[in-house]
Amino acid sequence: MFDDLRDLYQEIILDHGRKPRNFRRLEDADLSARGDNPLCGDRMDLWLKMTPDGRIADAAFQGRGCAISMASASLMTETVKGKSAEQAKALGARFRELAMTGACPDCGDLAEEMERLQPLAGVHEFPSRVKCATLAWHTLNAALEGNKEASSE
Amino acid sequence: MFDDLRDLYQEIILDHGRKPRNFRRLEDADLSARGDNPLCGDRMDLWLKMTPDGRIADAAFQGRGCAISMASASLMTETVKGKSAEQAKALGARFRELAMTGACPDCGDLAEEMERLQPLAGVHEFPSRVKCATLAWHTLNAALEGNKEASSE
Amino acid sequence: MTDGPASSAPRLDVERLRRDFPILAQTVRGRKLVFLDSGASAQKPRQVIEAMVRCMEERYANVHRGAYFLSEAATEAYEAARGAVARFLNAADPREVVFTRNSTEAINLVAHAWGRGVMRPGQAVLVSEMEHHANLVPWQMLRDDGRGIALRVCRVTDDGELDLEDLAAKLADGKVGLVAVTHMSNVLGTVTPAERIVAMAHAAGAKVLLDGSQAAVHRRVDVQAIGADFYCFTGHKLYGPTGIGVLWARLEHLDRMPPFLGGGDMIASVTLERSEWAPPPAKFEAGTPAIVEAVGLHAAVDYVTALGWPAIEAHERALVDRAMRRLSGIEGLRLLGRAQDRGGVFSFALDNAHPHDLSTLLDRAGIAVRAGRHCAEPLHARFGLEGGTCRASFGLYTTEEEVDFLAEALVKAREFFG
Amino acid sequence: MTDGPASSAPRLDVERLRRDFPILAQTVRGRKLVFLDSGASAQKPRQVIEAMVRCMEERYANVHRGAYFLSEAATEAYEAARGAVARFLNAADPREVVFTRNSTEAINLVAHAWGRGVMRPGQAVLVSEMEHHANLVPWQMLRDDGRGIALRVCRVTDDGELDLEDLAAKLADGKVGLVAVTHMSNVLGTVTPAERIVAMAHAAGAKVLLDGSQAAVHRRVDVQAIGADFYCFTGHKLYGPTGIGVLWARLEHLDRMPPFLGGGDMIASVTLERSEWAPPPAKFEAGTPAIVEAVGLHAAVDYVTALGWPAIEAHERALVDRAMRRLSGIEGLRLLGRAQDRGGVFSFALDNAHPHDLSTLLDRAGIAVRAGRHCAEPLHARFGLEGGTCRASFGLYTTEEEVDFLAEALVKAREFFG
Ligand SMILES: Cc1ncc(COP(=O)(O)O)c(C=O)c1O
Ligand SMILES: Cc1ncc(COP(=O)(O)O)c(C=O)c1O
Repeated sequence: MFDDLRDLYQEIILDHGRKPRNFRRLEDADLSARGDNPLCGDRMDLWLKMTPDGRIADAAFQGRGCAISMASASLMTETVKGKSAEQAKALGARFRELAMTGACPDCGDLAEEMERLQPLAGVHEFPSRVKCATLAWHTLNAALEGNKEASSE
Repeated sequence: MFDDLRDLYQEIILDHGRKPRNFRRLEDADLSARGDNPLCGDRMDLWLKMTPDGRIADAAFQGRGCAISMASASLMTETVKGKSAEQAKALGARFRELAMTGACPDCGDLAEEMERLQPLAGVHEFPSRVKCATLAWHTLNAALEGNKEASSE
Repeated sequence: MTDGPASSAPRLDVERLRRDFPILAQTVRGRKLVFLDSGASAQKPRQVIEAMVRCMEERYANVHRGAYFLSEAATEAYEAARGAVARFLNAADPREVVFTRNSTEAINLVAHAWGRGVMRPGQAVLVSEMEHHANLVPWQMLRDDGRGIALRVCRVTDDGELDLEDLAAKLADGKVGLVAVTHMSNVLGTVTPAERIVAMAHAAGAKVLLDGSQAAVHRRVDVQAIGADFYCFTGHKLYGPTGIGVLWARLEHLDRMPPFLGGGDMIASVTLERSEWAPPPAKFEAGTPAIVEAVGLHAAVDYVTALGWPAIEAHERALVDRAMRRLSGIEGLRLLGRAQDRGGVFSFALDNAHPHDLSTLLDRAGIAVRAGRHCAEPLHARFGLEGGTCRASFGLYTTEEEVDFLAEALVKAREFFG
Repeated sequence: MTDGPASSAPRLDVERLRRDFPILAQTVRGRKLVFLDSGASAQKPRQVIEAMVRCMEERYANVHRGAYFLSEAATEAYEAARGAVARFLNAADPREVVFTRNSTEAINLVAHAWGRGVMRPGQAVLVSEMEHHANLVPWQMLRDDGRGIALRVCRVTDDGELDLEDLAAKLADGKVGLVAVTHMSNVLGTVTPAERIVAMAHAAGAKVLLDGSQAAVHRRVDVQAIGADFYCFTGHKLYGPTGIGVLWARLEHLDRMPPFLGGGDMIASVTLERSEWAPPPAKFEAGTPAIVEAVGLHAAVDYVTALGWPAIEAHERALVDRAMRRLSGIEGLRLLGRAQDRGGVFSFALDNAHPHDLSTLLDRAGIAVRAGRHCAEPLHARFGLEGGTCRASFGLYTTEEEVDFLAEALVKAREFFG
């Protein structure tokens, strides 16, 4: 009945959805933001610890949401560690393109990272679910820019 | 071009419309009321002088409005003179029926008076104009019942 | 006459009436469409669509304004719709029917014109925990408006019914000026005891507004028998057009209320210095109304009336019984609300799937259900379901097979998420 | 390219486009329909009707709420309509477009959310003598609301133009917070100098709302070029459905304004204690919107855009010139307004016939004109015409023959009333 949904709900998504990585509070965070998707009621808090030279030393989150949003946040926290703010933002821009179109032609320079995010590409077929996948990245942007609130509205 | 409108705009209507009878203020009136048709902007003041035994000794009006409403008020003031309040109200009820349906099957007892009002019967074919014809009678009712305002809305 | 209630009860010919709804014939992502979101908005029968088309192709002009043929015809059609709605609700007078955009605007109208125009400082509005945001937010805005009007909230029992003891307690001090509660919950399916609420409220000196957005679709409503002061519903849920809703209110209330929106058609006279209001309902219908939509709503009301309430209610009871039986048996599924008196709206949560994931899955099977908090966040918080629920809601055209199909899909969905 | 402006100007093929309007083909009381009341409400082309039917037959569900196919499709269509309206007005951002029921509601929204929510005591709203009641009564209600906001009225010249000297004088003390004036008079046809008004108002520290209910039908509107703060129009006059209108406002203004109506879809989160508002435009669209009507308005905007403004404007200029010439020549006919810049709306009075009698007469000839004060009582008082006027207003489908026919009928009508 749901076989064709394995594209969207790949095992890795279900796994990250059920057991999100870096799902904890970072008490000594340098940056943080809260992300909201008012439509779904998804909500997450994101914390970042930065290195002296401006790289992301650690990223963690807590919140509630669907498998897509939890998996996306989980994969994101794994992927951005070690990146500079610029790199993380660039990655976010590419990811949003991937989530909206299913492809990312210009992703050559970030091929490896995008590879890890690829399992979420299937969401582009579900317009109302794209925001679930991008909420974490909106929240990351907000945190990096010193805003306290992000919304995927 | 407009020949078939002679039913509505009979010569007597045009005449009363142009030169309404009893078009004056009654300084020593016993009863009066103002009638309004907000949709058209028609407006009239009606004054009544009563005899000691409760008959209409004199009726007069002033106001502005279309030929139908002026003619109707003019004919009304002529027709109700000498009538008791009850008779005048009964006449008004019959007239409203005439204006709405074009006929008045139960008008036997008031045949003579209705005859004089007959020229206005054509208005029933023009739903949005019926109120022009009945405004004067609404105003008469209001005056007889001691109300100061009437509306044909 | 036949001899027993079972056999004499009229039945809906669902297969046949489904043919009136062109949209239901389609396939979605290769599957037969199973539309179970009528509670959010119902589909439209061709009778409604055709009435709107005829209005625009044959008899359209602005209303109340022209003394020419088309305008007279349009005015007649618009006012005939008002008359039909008045009969539908068994209102005493068509002038008690005010056309609005939807239920939301109807309630806001009351919150402004009655709440700000008639209620006094120190009084309170009493809502319930199971209100749709449409019947909560306008009252919060009134409370926060600095006019000294308080907001009280009646509790809901664990079964999802209005807690009448709490209602009595919150009415006891006589300060409640208006009870504003739903006549049927859009989440729990609960039908509230309208007559009792009205009796209790009136005894305590309060007026009553009933939000009939859901109820008017599922039950015959008689505002006079209920004894309500205000009643509202929304066209698009009653198989009618979008863009039109109804506020019914007793004429004496409408007479007391100042207008809400200002503009054309709601005034008796205007000078630069001041305006005089027209009598109701015109006083509350500023500007060009939703003429074509009123005509469509008339057709919708006629459609439902022609099918007949006994048949509609029997059909719904059968669906509700079926759904209760089938859904209760699914492992790991939590059903919200177990009210005695309920209509065809079911909200539920699976233990291993978020409602959004579940609704995406069901969509793939062609099943349209709604996921979220259904504009009733406080109610979801009340039941500890901040993440929301999925909701299946039934219409005239819903079949028992569709209910079965939903139940099967839910079992498979639980397996999918493992 | 041809060599002169006259021959290169695109032309409307009126005979052909009339076939898009099914209603125009009918006879009225045995005469060919001559519909000259588009200023009150325009007729709908089949493209609009079909778009609405398709929406209801193929792609209907509530918007913004469901994660299933039909709801996604409906949401996409609804938001596409917003995008189309944004392009139509050349708005900087589709989020600046708020859907309302009509112009009247759009102006009331500003009167509440800006007038009561942002303006300060001691400030004034400045309207003009030629406003439609929709742009007068909401400001009177604001003035009478006890908030200390005054109402000023800019004079109209004998030619029916905005008196810009008076405007300057009334702006001079810097107390005017908002200038709310029409972009085109529905009585005089006058097109007001929007850019100049905006420049004068902004220099005096006032924001500007333009009532484009008539203008948006007759001219290409570019809100950015005009520099306005608020702009509104109404769907049914633009060949679109009833039940839908548009408020455009700069995003920064919408951000500052509190919401107007409360309910579903306009909130970010709701608890019993408080609610947080969603960002614009959702903040101003409480409840289920006029979905089908938005889709219809999209089709209307596309229809007008496809015909092209140069052709539409040229057609209108031809009609206006013709009407000016023909109507000015009629003995005993008084034409209201002689503005330099004017659109296809003509109000007039015969010396020997009341406007209602005249319109009944014209109706018999199949000619639909409106009689009364056209929701502009103060303007009629200004010109000493408390009894009202008759108004002929033109649309895309109006022909020069129809203008001629009107002129002939007026001559005969004057004879009739002798
Ligand atoms: C100039 C003007 N403003 C406002 C309106 C009001 O439009 P609506 O009735 O659609 O709200 C109209 C038309 O009636 C108009 O001509
Ligand atoms: C109980 C209830 N009240 C109010 C509403 C609001 O209706 P609308 O969005 O048409 O205003 C709804 C539906 O959304 C509802 O179910």
